[in-house]
Amino acid sequence: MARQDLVIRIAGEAGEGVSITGQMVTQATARAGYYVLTDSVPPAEIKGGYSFYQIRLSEKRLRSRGDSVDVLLAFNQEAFENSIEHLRHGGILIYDSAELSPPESDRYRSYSVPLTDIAKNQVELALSKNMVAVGAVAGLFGLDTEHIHRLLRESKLAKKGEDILNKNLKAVDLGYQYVSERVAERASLEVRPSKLEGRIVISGNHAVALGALVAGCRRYAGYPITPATDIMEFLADELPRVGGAVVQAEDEIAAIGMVLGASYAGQKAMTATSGPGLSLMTEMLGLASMAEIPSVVIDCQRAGPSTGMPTRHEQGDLNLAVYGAHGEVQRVVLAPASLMDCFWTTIAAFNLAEEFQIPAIVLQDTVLAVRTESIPQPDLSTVNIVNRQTFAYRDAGDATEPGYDAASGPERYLRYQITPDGVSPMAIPGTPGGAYVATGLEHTQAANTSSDARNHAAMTEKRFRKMDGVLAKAPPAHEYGDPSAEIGFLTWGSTFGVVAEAIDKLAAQGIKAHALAPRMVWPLPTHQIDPFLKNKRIVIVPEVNYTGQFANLLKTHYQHVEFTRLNVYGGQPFSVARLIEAVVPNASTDVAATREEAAAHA
Amino acid sequence: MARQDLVIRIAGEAGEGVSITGQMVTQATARAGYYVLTDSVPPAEIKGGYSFYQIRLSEKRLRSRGDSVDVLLAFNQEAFENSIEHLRHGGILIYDSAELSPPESDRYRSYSVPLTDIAKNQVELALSKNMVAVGAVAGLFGLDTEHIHRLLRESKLAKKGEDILNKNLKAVDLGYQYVSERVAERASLEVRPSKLEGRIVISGNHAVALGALVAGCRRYAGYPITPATDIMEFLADELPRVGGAVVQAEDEIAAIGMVLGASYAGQKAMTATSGPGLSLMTEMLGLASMAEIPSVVIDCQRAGPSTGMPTRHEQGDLNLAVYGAHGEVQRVVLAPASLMDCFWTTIAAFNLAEEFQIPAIVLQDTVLAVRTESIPQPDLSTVNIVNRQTFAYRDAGDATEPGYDAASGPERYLRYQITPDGVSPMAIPGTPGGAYVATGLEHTQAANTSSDARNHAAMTEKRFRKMDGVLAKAPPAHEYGDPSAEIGFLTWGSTFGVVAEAIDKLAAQGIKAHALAPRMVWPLPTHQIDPFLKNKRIVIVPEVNYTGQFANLLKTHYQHVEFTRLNVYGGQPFSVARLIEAVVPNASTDVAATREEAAAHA
Amino acid sequence: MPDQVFTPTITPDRTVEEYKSGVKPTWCPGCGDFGVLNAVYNALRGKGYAPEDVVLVSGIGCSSRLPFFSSTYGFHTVHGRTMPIATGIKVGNPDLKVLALGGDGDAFAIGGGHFIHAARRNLDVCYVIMDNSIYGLTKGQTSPTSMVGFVTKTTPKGTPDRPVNPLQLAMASGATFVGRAFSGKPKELADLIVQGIDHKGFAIIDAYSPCPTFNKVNTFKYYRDQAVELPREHDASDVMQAWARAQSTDPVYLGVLYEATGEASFEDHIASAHSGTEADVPRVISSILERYS
Amino acid sequence: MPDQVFTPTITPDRTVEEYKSGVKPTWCPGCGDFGVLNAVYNALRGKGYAPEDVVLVSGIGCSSRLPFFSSTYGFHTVHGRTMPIATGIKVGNPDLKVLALGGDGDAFAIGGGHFIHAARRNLDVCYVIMDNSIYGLTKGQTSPTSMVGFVTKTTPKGTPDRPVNPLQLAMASGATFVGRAFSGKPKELADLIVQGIDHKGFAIIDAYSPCPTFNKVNTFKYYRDQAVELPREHDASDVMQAWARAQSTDPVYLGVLYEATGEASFEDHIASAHSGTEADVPRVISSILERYS
Ligand SMILES: Cc1ncc(C[n+]2csc(CCOP(=O)(O)OP(=O)(O)O)c2C)c(N)n1
Ligand SMILES: Cc1ncc(C[n+]2csc(CCOP(=O)(O)OP(=O)(O)O)c2C)c(N)n1
Ligand code: SF4
Ligand code: SF4
Ligand SMILES: [Mg+2]
Ligand SMILES: [Mg+2]
Repeated sequence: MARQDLVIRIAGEAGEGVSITGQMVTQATARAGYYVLTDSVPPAEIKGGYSFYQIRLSEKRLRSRGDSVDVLLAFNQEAFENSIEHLRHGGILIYDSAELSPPESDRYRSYSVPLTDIAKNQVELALSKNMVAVGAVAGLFGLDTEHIHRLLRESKLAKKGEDILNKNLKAVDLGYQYVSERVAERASLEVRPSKLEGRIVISGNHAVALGALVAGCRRYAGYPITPATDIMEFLADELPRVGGAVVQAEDEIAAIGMVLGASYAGQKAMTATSGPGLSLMTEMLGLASMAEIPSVVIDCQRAGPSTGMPTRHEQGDLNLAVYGAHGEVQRVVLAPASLMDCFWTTIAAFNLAEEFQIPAIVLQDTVLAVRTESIPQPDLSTVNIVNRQTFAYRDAGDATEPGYDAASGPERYLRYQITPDGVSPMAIPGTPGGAYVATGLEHTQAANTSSDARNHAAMTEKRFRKMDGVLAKAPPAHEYGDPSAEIGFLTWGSTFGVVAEAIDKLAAQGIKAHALAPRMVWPLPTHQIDPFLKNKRIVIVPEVNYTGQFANLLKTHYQHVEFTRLNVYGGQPFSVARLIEAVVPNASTDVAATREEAAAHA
Repeated sequence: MARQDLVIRIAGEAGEGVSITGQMVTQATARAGYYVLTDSVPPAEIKGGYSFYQIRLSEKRLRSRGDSVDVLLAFNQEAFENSIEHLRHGGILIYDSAELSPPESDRYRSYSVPLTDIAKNQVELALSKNMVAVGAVAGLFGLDTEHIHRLLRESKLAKKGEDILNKNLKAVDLGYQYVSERVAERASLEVRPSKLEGRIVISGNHAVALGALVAGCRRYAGYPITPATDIMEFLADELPRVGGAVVQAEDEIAAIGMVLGASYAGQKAMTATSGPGLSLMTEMLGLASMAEIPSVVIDCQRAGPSTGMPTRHEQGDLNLAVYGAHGEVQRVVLAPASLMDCFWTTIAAFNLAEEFQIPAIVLQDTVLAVRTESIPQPDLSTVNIVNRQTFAYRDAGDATEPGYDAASGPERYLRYQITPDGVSPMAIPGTPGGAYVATGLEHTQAANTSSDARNHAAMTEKRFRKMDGVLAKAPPAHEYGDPSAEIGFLTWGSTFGVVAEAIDKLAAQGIKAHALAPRMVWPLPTHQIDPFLKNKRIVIVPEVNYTGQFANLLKTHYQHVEFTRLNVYGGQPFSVARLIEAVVPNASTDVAATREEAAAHA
Repeated sequence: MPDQVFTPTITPDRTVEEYKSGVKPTWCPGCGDFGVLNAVYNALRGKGYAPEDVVLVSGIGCSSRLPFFSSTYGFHTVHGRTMPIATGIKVGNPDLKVLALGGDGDAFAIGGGHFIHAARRNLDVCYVIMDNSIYGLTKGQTSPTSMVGFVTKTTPKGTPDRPVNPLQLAMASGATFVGRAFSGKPKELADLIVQGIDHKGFAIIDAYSPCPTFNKVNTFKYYRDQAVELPREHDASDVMQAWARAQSTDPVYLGVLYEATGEASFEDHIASAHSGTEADVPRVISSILERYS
Repeated sequence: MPDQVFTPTITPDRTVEEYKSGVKPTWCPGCGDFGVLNAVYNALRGKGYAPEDVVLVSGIGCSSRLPFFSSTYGFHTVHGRTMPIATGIKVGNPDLKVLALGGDGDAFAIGGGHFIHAARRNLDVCYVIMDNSIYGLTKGQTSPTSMVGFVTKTTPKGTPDRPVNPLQLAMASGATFVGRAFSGKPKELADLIVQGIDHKGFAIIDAYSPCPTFNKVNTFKYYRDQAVELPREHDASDVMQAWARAQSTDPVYLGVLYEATGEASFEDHIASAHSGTEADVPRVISSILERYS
């Protein structure tokens, strides 16, 4: 009988080796029709040091990286030491015999594979070691090497000449052969591919960037920062192809400033950063709310505070995204809950920013940012694009016509007109009769400065009215599990995926549970949350942070609901086991809590 | 019978005239033994435009500027137009007949006083117009001009020669005489002075600066911004007198950076700013929490968002102060509720920052920043000064001695030692054996970088343990009114003063009410709030903002208390009337809601 | 929206009145900024731009209020961020005529970092700094161009900081047009602004604009005594001459100290990087999806 | 605490080992930063400072990790804020020996504004910029000192921005000591650091420190070919000569390009403003209370 899923971790020194091996296996696996989902340490800070690439494959849709590892491929001693406790009881260890000789253990079966040796002596190309590893991994679960061969032929390697290419193909085959001849448990590792077509294999950050492109983003300004930089890199390649532009700013304040400038000039624009950058954008984001400038910021949350642990995961920037402003501002905060969601939520962010002329912050997280997953190709025919309401010049001279009337002069254009929904048509520079001064000072409808109390009150109300519209346009929340369940998980971001798996596991134990993850975390989409809460006896709020930021946000609205906080804060995502434990304490699950989590439970 | 109190507003063009007149009257009034409390538009942005200086005097302690004006002195037409609706029914208008001729009205009695004319023709010194005004005001309520004369003799004027001084003295007398001969209502305006001694007349911002000096602050770095700049100006004069230093930084990021640097080097240091500056400090404040560096930031809240209304009042920065950080940080947020409190709360901020090695943010507000008040001279003998725990070199070579042992080498010093209370002794550069690297990266106890999950969890807990200590050291909350009352006002900042007056007024109507204003608004001093809430049927949370920031903070902790939000958001403080209305709807009080508030109620 | 393009309208016979917004300037009587405002009006009139094709970008400060007094578009940003927003506007729509304006504090204190980078990008923007060597709006503190020893309430013993040299700073950062002017000579200032606008690339004009209210040292009289036109023989294409004359404090020189012509602007670089237009979006998206499949 | 004062200990016969922390540098093999680290060790040894009297201040970047490898005190701040924190430390305790270190991105991109102001304050700090013309830590993007056309993943068509000239920027901002060095010549670099430390006032040293991993252009070989010592006749006191040689790109000059001696440092100004000490606190407070009564 084939397995449901398989988790393979390739571990070694940070650098190209681990990620090339991992990416190649991932691509080939996806080509072979598997669902595949990966996790890795984001591009390391400085070369060297421990790094891993974890691949989970299945016949069915996957939602998390998997609690424990079935097969560990260790390139060196440090990798072995750091990863071994993640290997499940009875798992398989493959290691490069030239680099390490791990102790025997009855916790796992180990196989030495002479990766270095095969590459050097049989392939006669030392650099092909990674391809021997790719072949070895393929051999373990019976991945047809033809998929790998084809990828190699399409790759940059092919340009390096017939000889190099052939050696690499040979390396794959030798690795495959070595493993298939020796690893006894092969049969137990077999996973059946699914037969789905039309999938793409993409990372969360690239899905964000693609979403931006589809949403109409044509200007990007940014300052490099882990783990956000690849969004900028993607767009630096793509935007010039459609007449757009990417600017590398001198810092994050400049980046968001350029976004506001470009948007003021009529473009859809965005920036991406992580916590330190978002902190620096605090003042400028206030200007965006006050001057009512559509703008999109992607915040790839990493573990904080301060510089923190730049390559680790945390859902720690919610407070800042919602509350990070002096005075009182209007913004929308969205959080994708899955890889596919990175694409759609980015589009939603642009649409909301445009329609309501506010900044939209997307709380990406490290898990999603660095995850690669095979997902169905998004159906672009269903994409809905919203553009801001603009002020248009009407030279009718007809005083009955609402809007601008050329004869009446520019006073007639009210940039910040008080409207029922708070939205005022925006004049784009170059539009005759629309001239106004965008400003962060409190202003009249005509955009002149004012310290008048009545005006300030009325303008504050106008701006806040937009939030009602935002709520009405909230993208649908994610739901999973049994709506009739009395146990509820109310969560956000990538944690939702782990929750969904936990719900499946609980269901297998006969325990019903139900999960909700609003994609709009601010303003609180109570119309989505209310029905969810209705029949719940227990509401667990799992998040990867210490203080329970989402739980606290919920409490400001729900005065009489008991929210049970569930937090891990070790810089690692939740495990499925941890969530199950929260419902069934001391449940003996078949998954071992990882070292990181064991620490983070406290 | 003498009046309880009198409210005088001097209104004119922004610039020296209004404030010199106002300040002179205030000083003289205080010298004469009155309680006096002022309000004014903070130093105007650009010269010109409407400006006022409002003086309230009484025999008893005052807590707010007064809802309506008894006597309005208008220097020009614009001042008249902007202020007249604040004059109470039956009030008195005094105006400079050379500048305006206001319409007659049965709402008030008006008197023309030829200020310009007297100065020019009788004193023969046009510049003495303000002194004529001072005399006129003195004449209204029978202030002994001797107090004014003495102030003039002590002032810079005295250095300008006998002639100039005498002309100014004469101007005062002529103004006094003119009014006393003509204003019929004089008797009704009389207020009895109190007989208290040992008072000082000081502004809220200067009280903050004095508090800092007393607390041991010896380094200040800042960037000018309304309404915080006079804190810097005060310290620029005083710190060099005690071997300290003030640095004008290039921006707010640099200012807080210099504060952290100076504190790292062993000094108590602070900066002051308002909202835009606090926004810019967001990233650096995260560093302060992570690297555990004592630091004090005064945020003189003004009306936002963005540049907003720089000279107007709002309690809008609470969210930012509490939640403004990526990742999760430890800080204390304090808010003075009275002028005297500006002094004591600043000292508390330094003490808490030092003891717990965290940033302390003081949420000053515009009302207090610009208020001048006669307060009892603070009793310095009761001041308690706390200094951080430092690491000291012990060359005993005695291994049983706890702490550093020279023979064991520098590894023995653990800068971020995990302790029961989370506080770890701090080595000051120059201390042998204490060398460590302060860092915003997550670190081990020995201050080396680490991305280990267990370490991050343990360090997060260590840092958060300090918050328990902070709570235990919370400065006492302000309380007012009848503890047995079922109606409670739970508020913060300068709003407390207005609440206290409202409670007195309610008591006079036979309605019992009770108020609490924690001076520590974060972490929430639940041990102070719990007993207050115990017997309350209604808990009103008045604050000068739109979203109810303090109310929301309370809700994250108090799940089962119904908080009734009460918000004004016109850039003006609460009026007493507005608060009474919240308890006794449609109560006909003897005070007229001001125009600003009428608007802001909405 | 991305396809909104237009051709700026040039009408040579405009009047200064067309550039006035009707909002009365709030500056103190005698403020140097009035002269700069008039020069801006005249420069725009001289160029014949339609007001709606022009964007005046400023920061925060007395000087930064200028856009409110003009009938053009404007962006009164936050303190010190004039350059990033001006950059965004130009990158957003390179056809707009963008003039940046603001104070010495805005440009060189809180905005100092952005100034360097706007210069090195060679953005096609003319930036007029209204330099009064003081923070006017906050009522008189030392600014980055204040002289050593300058006394204010925040520097009662005189500032210890050596003044920034705006012109040298611009040159060190790669600016391609560096000029100095004086509000007391508004005609020359207007001419210089026109030259700055005409220059392809980043043009910085440091315009002395006295603050009679708070700066009692750098007054109109001071600059009348101190400032002279560049000598005829000055060769603005010679960076060494430019540096030397920028170094001089007595006299200080007015005019174009430095100009490098023929350099590509930031906008040129962006345009040359384009390999397609909005029309290519469907094709580009398809090719991406293919790449990832 | 304010009265904690000490006299720095100078011991001439120290070894380099005393300045090592025991933490193994995490840099890639062949990184230029190793050479700078060694030069720092040697310079400190040359000065004979007690490690506890020295503070190494850095920002964020590969280079900014340097303090962790030293047995001195250190402050690894946040990205771009090296100068404000170094300023605070020196103002906090002027007796400390403060050496600032960090990357070109840290110093000139996000930190560009602070750099100008540290220079104009003439703070008595020596700032060694480990200049690899790339963002190393974030895996290879264009930096402010990258050459026009430099290709990275964020600038696939080559960067359009003209490089900042660190030396001219420092001079335009009033720095009093401006030098350049190369990690490939660690002995000369160590000497230069000693000179920078000995200089009273702000000393900036732009030290080429190649990043073999991400910058394939500005390699060790590149600088060996391109960089020469200043000619004997170079007069570092002549700002015009300094400017001219700083302008040169082929060759680039190593050594002290500019030094102005005898200028008051920021610390001097602060000390001279003092009219009392901690002992005067009670008196000063009394006099304030009197003034307000
Ligand atoms: C972030 C921030 N910091 C400080 C201020 C306060 N502020 C407003 S204008 C200004 C400086 C004004 O000087 P300058 O730029 O030279 O303009 P001027 O008023 O002299 O024309 C300052 C410090 C602010 N508005 N925002
Ligand atoms: C506020 C902020 N923005 C961005 C980053 C990401 N970041 C870290 S180091 C760095 C630049 C590194 O370049 P450089 O300063 O030249 O140092 P190098 O690594 O080359 O030595 C960047 C952009 C950050 N840590 N903080
Ligand atoms: S304060 Fe100075 S700069 Fe500001 S308006 Fe008045 S004169 Fe002009
Ligand atoms: S990435 Fe470059 S700068 Fe960073 S350690 Fe490696 S070689 Fe050095
Ligand atoms: Mg100025
Ligand atoms: Mg670098």
